[in-house]
Amino acid sequence: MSHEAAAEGRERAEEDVAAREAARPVPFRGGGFTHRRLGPVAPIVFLAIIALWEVGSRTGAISPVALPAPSEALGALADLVATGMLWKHVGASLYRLSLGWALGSLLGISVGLMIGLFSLARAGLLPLVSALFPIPKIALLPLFIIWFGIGEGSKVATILFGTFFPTVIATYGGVDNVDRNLIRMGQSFGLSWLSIVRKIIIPGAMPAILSGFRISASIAIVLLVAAEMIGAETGIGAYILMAGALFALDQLIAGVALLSTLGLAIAWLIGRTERALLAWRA
Amino acid sequence: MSHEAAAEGRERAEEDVAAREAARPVPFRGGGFTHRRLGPVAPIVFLAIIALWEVGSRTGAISPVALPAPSEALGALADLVATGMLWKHVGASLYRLSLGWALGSLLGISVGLMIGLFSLARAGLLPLVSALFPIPKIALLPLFIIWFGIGEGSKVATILFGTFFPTVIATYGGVDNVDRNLIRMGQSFGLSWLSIVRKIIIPGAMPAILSGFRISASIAIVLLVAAEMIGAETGIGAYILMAGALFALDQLIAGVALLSTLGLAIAWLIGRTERALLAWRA
Amino acid sequence: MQLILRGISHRYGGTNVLEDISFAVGDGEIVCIVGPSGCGKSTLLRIAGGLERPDAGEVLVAGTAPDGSLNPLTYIFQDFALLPWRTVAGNVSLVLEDHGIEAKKRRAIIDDVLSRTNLSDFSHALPRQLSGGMKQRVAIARALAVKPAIMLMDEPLSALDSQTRELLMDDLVALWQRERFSACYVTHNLAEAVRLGRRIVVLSRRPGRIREVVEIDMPLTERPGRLVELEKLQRRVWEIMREEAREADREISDVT
Amino acid sequence: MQLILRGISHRYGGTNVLEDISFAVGDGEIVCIVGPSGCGKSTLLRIAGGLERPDAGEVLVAGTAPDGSLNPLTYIFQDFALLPWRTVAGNVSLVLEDHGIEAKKRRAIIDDVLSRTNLSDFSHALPRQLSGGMKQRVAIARALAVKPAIMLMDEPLSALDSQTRELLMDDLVALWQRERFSACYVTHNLAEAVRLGRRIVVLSRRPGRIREVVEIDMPLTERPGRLVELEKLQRRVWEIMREEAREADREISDVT
Amino acid sequence: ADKINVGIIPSLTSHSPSIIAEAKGYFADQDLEVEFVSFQSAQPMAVAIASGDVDFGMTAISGGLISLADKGVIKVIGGALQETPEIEGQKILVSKAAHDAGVTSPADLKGRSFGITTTGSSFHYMAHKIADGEGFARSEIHLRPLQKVPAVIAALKSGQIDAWSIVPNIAGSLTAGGDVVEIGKVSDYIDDYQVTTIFTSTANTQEKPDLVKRFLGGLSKGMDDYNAALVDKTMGEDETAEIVAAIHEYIYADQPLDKAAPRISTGAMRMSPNAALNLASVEDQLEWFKSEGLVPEGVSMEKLVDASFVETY
Ligand SMILES: Nc1ncnc2c1ncn2[C@@H]1O[C@H](COP(=O)(O)OP(=O)(O)OP(=O)(O)O)[C@@H](O)[C@H]1O
Ligand SMILES: Nc1ncnc2c1ncn2[C@@H]1O[C@H](COP(=O)(O)OP(=O)(O)OP(=O)(O)O)[C@@H](O)[C@H]1O
Ligand SMILES: [Mg+2]
Ligand SMILES: [Mg+2]
Repeated sequence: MSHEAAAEGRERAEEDVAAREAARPVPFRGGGFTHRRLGPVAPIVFLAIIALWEVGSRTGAISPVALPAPSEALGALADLVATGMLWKHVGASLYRLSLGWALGSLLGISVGLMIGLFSLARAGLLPLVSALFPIPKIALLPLFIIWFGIGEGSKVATILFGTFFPTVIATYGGVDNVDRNLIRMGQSFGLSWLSIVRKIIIPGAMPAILSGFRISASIAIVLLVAAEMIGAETGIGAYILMAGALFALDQLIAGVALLSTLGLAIAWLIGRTERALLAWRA
Repeated sequence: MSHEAAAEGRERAEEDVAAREAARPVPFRGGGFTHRRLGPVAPIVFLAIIALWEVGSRTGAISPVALPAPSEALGALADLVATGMLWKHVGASLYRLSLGWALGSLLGISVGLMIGLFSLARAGLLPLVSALFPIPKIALLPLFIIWFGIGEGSKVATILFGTFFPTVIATYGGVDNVDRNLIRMGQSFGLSWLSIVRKIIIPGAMPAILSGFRISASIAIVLLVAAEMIGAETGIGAYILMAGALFALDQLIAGVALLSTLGLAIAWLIGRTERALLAWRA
Repeated sequence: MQLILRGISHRYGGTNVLEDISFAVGDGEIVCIVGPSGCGKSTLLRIAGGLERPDAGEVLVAGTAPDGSLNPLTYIFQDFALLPWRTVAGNVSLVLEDHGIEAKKRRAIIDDVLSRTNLSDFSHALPRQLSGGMKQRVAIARALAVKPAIMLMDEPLSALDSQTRELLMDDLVALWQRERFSACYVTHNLAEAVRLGRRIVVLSRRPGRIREVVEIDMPLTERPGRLVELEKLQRRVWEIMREEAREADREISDVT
Repeated sequence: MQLILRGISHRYGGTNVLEDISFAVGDGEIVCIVGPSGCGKSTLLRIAGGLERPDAGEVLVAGTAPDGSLNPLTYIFQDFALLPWRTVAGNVSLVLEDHGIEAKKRRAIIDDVLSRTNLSDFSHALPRQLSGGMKQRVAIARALAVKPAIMLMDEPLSALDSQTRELLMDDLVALWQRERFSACYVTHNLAEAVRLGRRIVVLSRRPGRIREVVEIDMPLTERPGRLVELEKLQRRVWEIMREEAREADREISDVT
Repeated sequence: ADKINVGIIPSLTSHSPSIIAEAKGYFADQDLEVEFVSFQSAQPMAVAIASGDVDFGMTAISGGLISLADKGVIKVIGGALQETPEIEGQKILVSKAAHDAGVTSPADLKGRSFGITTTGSSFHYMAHKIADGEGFARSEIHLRPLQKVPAVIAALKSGQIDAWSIVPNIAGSLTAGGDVVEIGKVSDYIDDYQVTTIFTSTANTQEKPDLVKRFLGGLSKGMDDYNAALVDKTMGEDETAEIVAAIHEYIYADQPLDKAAPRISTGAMRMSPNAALNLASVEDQLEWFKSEGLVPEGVSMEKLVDASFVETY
């Protein structure tokens, strides 16, 4: 039955076409605005940039005073590996980073949620955040020493402060953007306040929070250098500072490359998390 | 007619109540999760903190080596006003700030849109952003001097780089979060690609972009200090650096207070913009 | 349980939306609300459900909810209000999780309401993968899951084909037969209204006032067999609304 | 203009949604599509509008759009798809802005379509301030504004009360009389289908196949006067869908 | 043994003596257990000493140091780097571009830009001393604060500042590159310049004078070794290499020894024997700070220096 109908339909369609002027396909308008995963574009881009740079350095187009060749930086990196210092530096930095970032994010999300949820917190805390965020941590280094000492405390605190504020802002921005209809729905079903926050507001703010994580993680890495200005013997930041102090550009670039790699690794992790947690988006 | 009906309805309602057990009001469940504008909470909070701090300093609970009393900082500020240096410092910093931030934001939004819109840009540029964002600007100061000189160039460039990356991330995060249905609608009406971007994607990403502005503006202020490390004689950052070098804590705190005020002013401006541009949200 | 509305008035900014609405939904009664688009039906229902505070008047409930009712006053939203990040089963589960039901029992409830709404195959689908009608069915399944004592339904069947609508309406009637919940049913389908309503409250154009209340004293079970009588009632409601529209038109032409 | 669908098949992930659908919408013809919830009607319409690429088959248009048609193939979305940051007037304006119409003329068009959909009072309201039915009317107004040659309507009247629906349907018929656009009209209201359709395509349950095509050779203008005949047709369509449901039920009980 | 923390800056060879003293067991002889703490610059080191996190440090006399002394939390207790006529001292350098433009002697620095790290740093002091010596107004030498030594180097090499003054080992590697030219010596403008000093917290000087004495005792031996090995070069080759290797544990540690060794050993400046302190030079510096308004008027030598531990002159 349904087959007959289909056949009938098709016949009519053919007729129509034959009878009148030539038919043309409906143009496809729905494309774009989605993301295909392309092949290894990123590695190609990186390799191309590095190759260009190397060529520039070799031919003298890039002065060695302005920028050492990547191969030299690679040499410095090789030295690091050979002396076994790489793991010491990376290990020390990772420890400070993960501790500072985790604490800063945790506190930041909490305060951000409070600002997003309570009018009083918003009125009282938001201006405080706006006033404290722009305070440069480097300028306060002397005070940090007095407040937190010269041990791991001041290093973790530097990173903590650096990640705390952007996380607060990203989180409350995300909370503000949660669909109010969904919250009303939760209330109508008598969900507890905590359930609404946990099951509706936090997932709804998650895209913004994760986007904030990308920013705060990068800031945390940037602040490694500031953090390791004080009494650090190991750590990528200390290594970079040392290299800078000696104007050893190859080491400087090697250290910066380490930070970049760290940044890439964290971005990749956040990307994975996004794909896992935000799979519900188109 | 309708009045009669209403009266009838009311009678029935009364009857019902009288006949059966006592009625109780339906509990209101729709409250919360919106923002009332409270009175002057923020000024009170600020004044309370400053008062506490002053008392702490006076009584010696806070050592003058750890933190000078706010009144001392106020004295330093008064000195600045009296010598007329305040406007020189603020003016120089504001110029660098506005130029660097405006350029960084503009570039950041453009690149963020590209990453949000084109798969190729996402594959090629996003890893680059993730790799370059965590590079600490302070570590590269010597190179910045060689690349951009010690004039205004390197200062503006420092702020530009600092604001560029967070803006990119906030923007593309916002683009990713735009409702795909709305885009399909635009396409179905044959809107040009540019119209869809301008009228659907950018307004849809606006909450995220503005939230990103809050972050990038604060970062720009933080970077003032880094920017003015290089050969600056005026500017709030230079003033703070000088105070730090001389361990003149009153001046240091006065300078930091100036940055905070700047941060508050910018946050207030962004808040106004948000209220104007995002009035469509509940 | 009974729901009593007394002298409800409400305004949004400058526009008067509801004016002095009073009626009661008796124990186990279904009251249908009909009225032109934008007259304030959804607003009235939100007020009745305690989701919005009326400018004047009060909403009361009387009686006790039957055993096992997790959320006595339950809402079915016109725009579905599904969490886009939860699957169909997860969206139903959401409203059960706060009640300390053990996981196995919860799963059983979910399976039951999903099969009743013909969604069993889609329990793991996300809202964006559903058709409009399927979303509406999820919203209904979610409401059924909490065994409400009073249901507030805002056009719960509007996105469904007649076939599915018929099925779900039968399901609703059967459920009502068993559980005798009370309901406030907003609809723009007069056939539905006369099929389900013990009373039909006809609202006027904005500002919504009660234009008339039509009583239908016929047991629900008998209604499928007495279609002719219902048809007459339906036509009567239709006439009232038509008259209202004519009056309104007159008003408009008076003004312009 | 004519719209021709040839052998359309489509699947989402593992589920077959559409299978070998072919039919044509002639010049100035209204073809209604009915079928159970989730059978693929919206998907089919999206494919017809070029918003989604079918896995197999092709969609063609023939003929030329009449003068002044800004967007020959125009869509009315089931979920309205209004921009929340634009007012009602702004949402309509959106689809006109790309066509270089001078501001005064644009305003005139907007005023016209808003008054036709009874929204003039709300031209400055934001979507969140509108009732469900009003949102749907904005979506209709927006579609009317571009003077489409072929309309693809996905349950355009589902959220409206019968009163308003009647009005807008009359408006649609009048418009059709004047402009003779072609239309593909998805609905779950069989009365609407027999009232508007030159042909009614009945789809089967998922995977959607054409179950039957019912032809109605009666001019639209005559239909309000020949309700009894229409009623018979409506019952016939209803029977087809019922049969389909019964078959499906049999299948299910075979499996379980 | 008493545990003490000693601050060092791992990019400055002038911190070598304490490292030598530790490596050779001179501190152990004094019953001290030393822990080194790295800093990137002198300022945070001074703060850490004020806060009690670190016990001893070495640095040039800077505005920050005086300011902390004024608050009564730290004291200068001895001298370290000392300019002496027979040993190469700090050099005045100009960029190639400036040299080509005619800046060939310090007298030509009038109207030129001069790199300094921060306001109130030793570079600032030297620049003004040159101006004073050449008889032009201090304001006619344009100071460019660049925060860090490498930043100044970068600016000088790329010709963005005209002049700078720096210790001989850095000056040597700069002039070797050809981008920078030496035009004079700082010692021509400052007599017996006490370049760096040893300092500790006031609490230590008052509560543990014995500890301070023992530290200075150990350190003096390290300084003697440093002078013998690297300044006077009177020590045997093997022993010198041993000392260089010990220094390399902390200084230039991130470079291989063969690269670091020449940088450690060339251009070393004399350590003041027995950590003797040149009070005259210190006073001159303090007066200069006051005259520039960089430190409060009320700071006195008594507040800055505790002269009870070492010889002074
Ligand atoms: N993006 C998607 N991903 C996966 N499955 C989808 C997607 N969109 C639709 N579907 C599935 O395709 C089928 C048909 O959906 P469609 O929206 O076309 O149905 P419909 O006939 O319009 O139903 P209704 O009358 O309820 O609106 C449904 O089973 C749905 O689950
Ligand atoms: N948040 C709001 N702010 C301002 N006006 C609102 C708001 N919500 C609703 N309104 C207005 O209140 C009136 C009634 O809206 P409501 O949604 O109750 O209508 P309704 O009877 O449910 O209509 P429909 O049948 O179309 O769903 C409308 O005119 C609408 O514009
Ligand atoms: Mg409504
Ligand atoms: Mg559909």
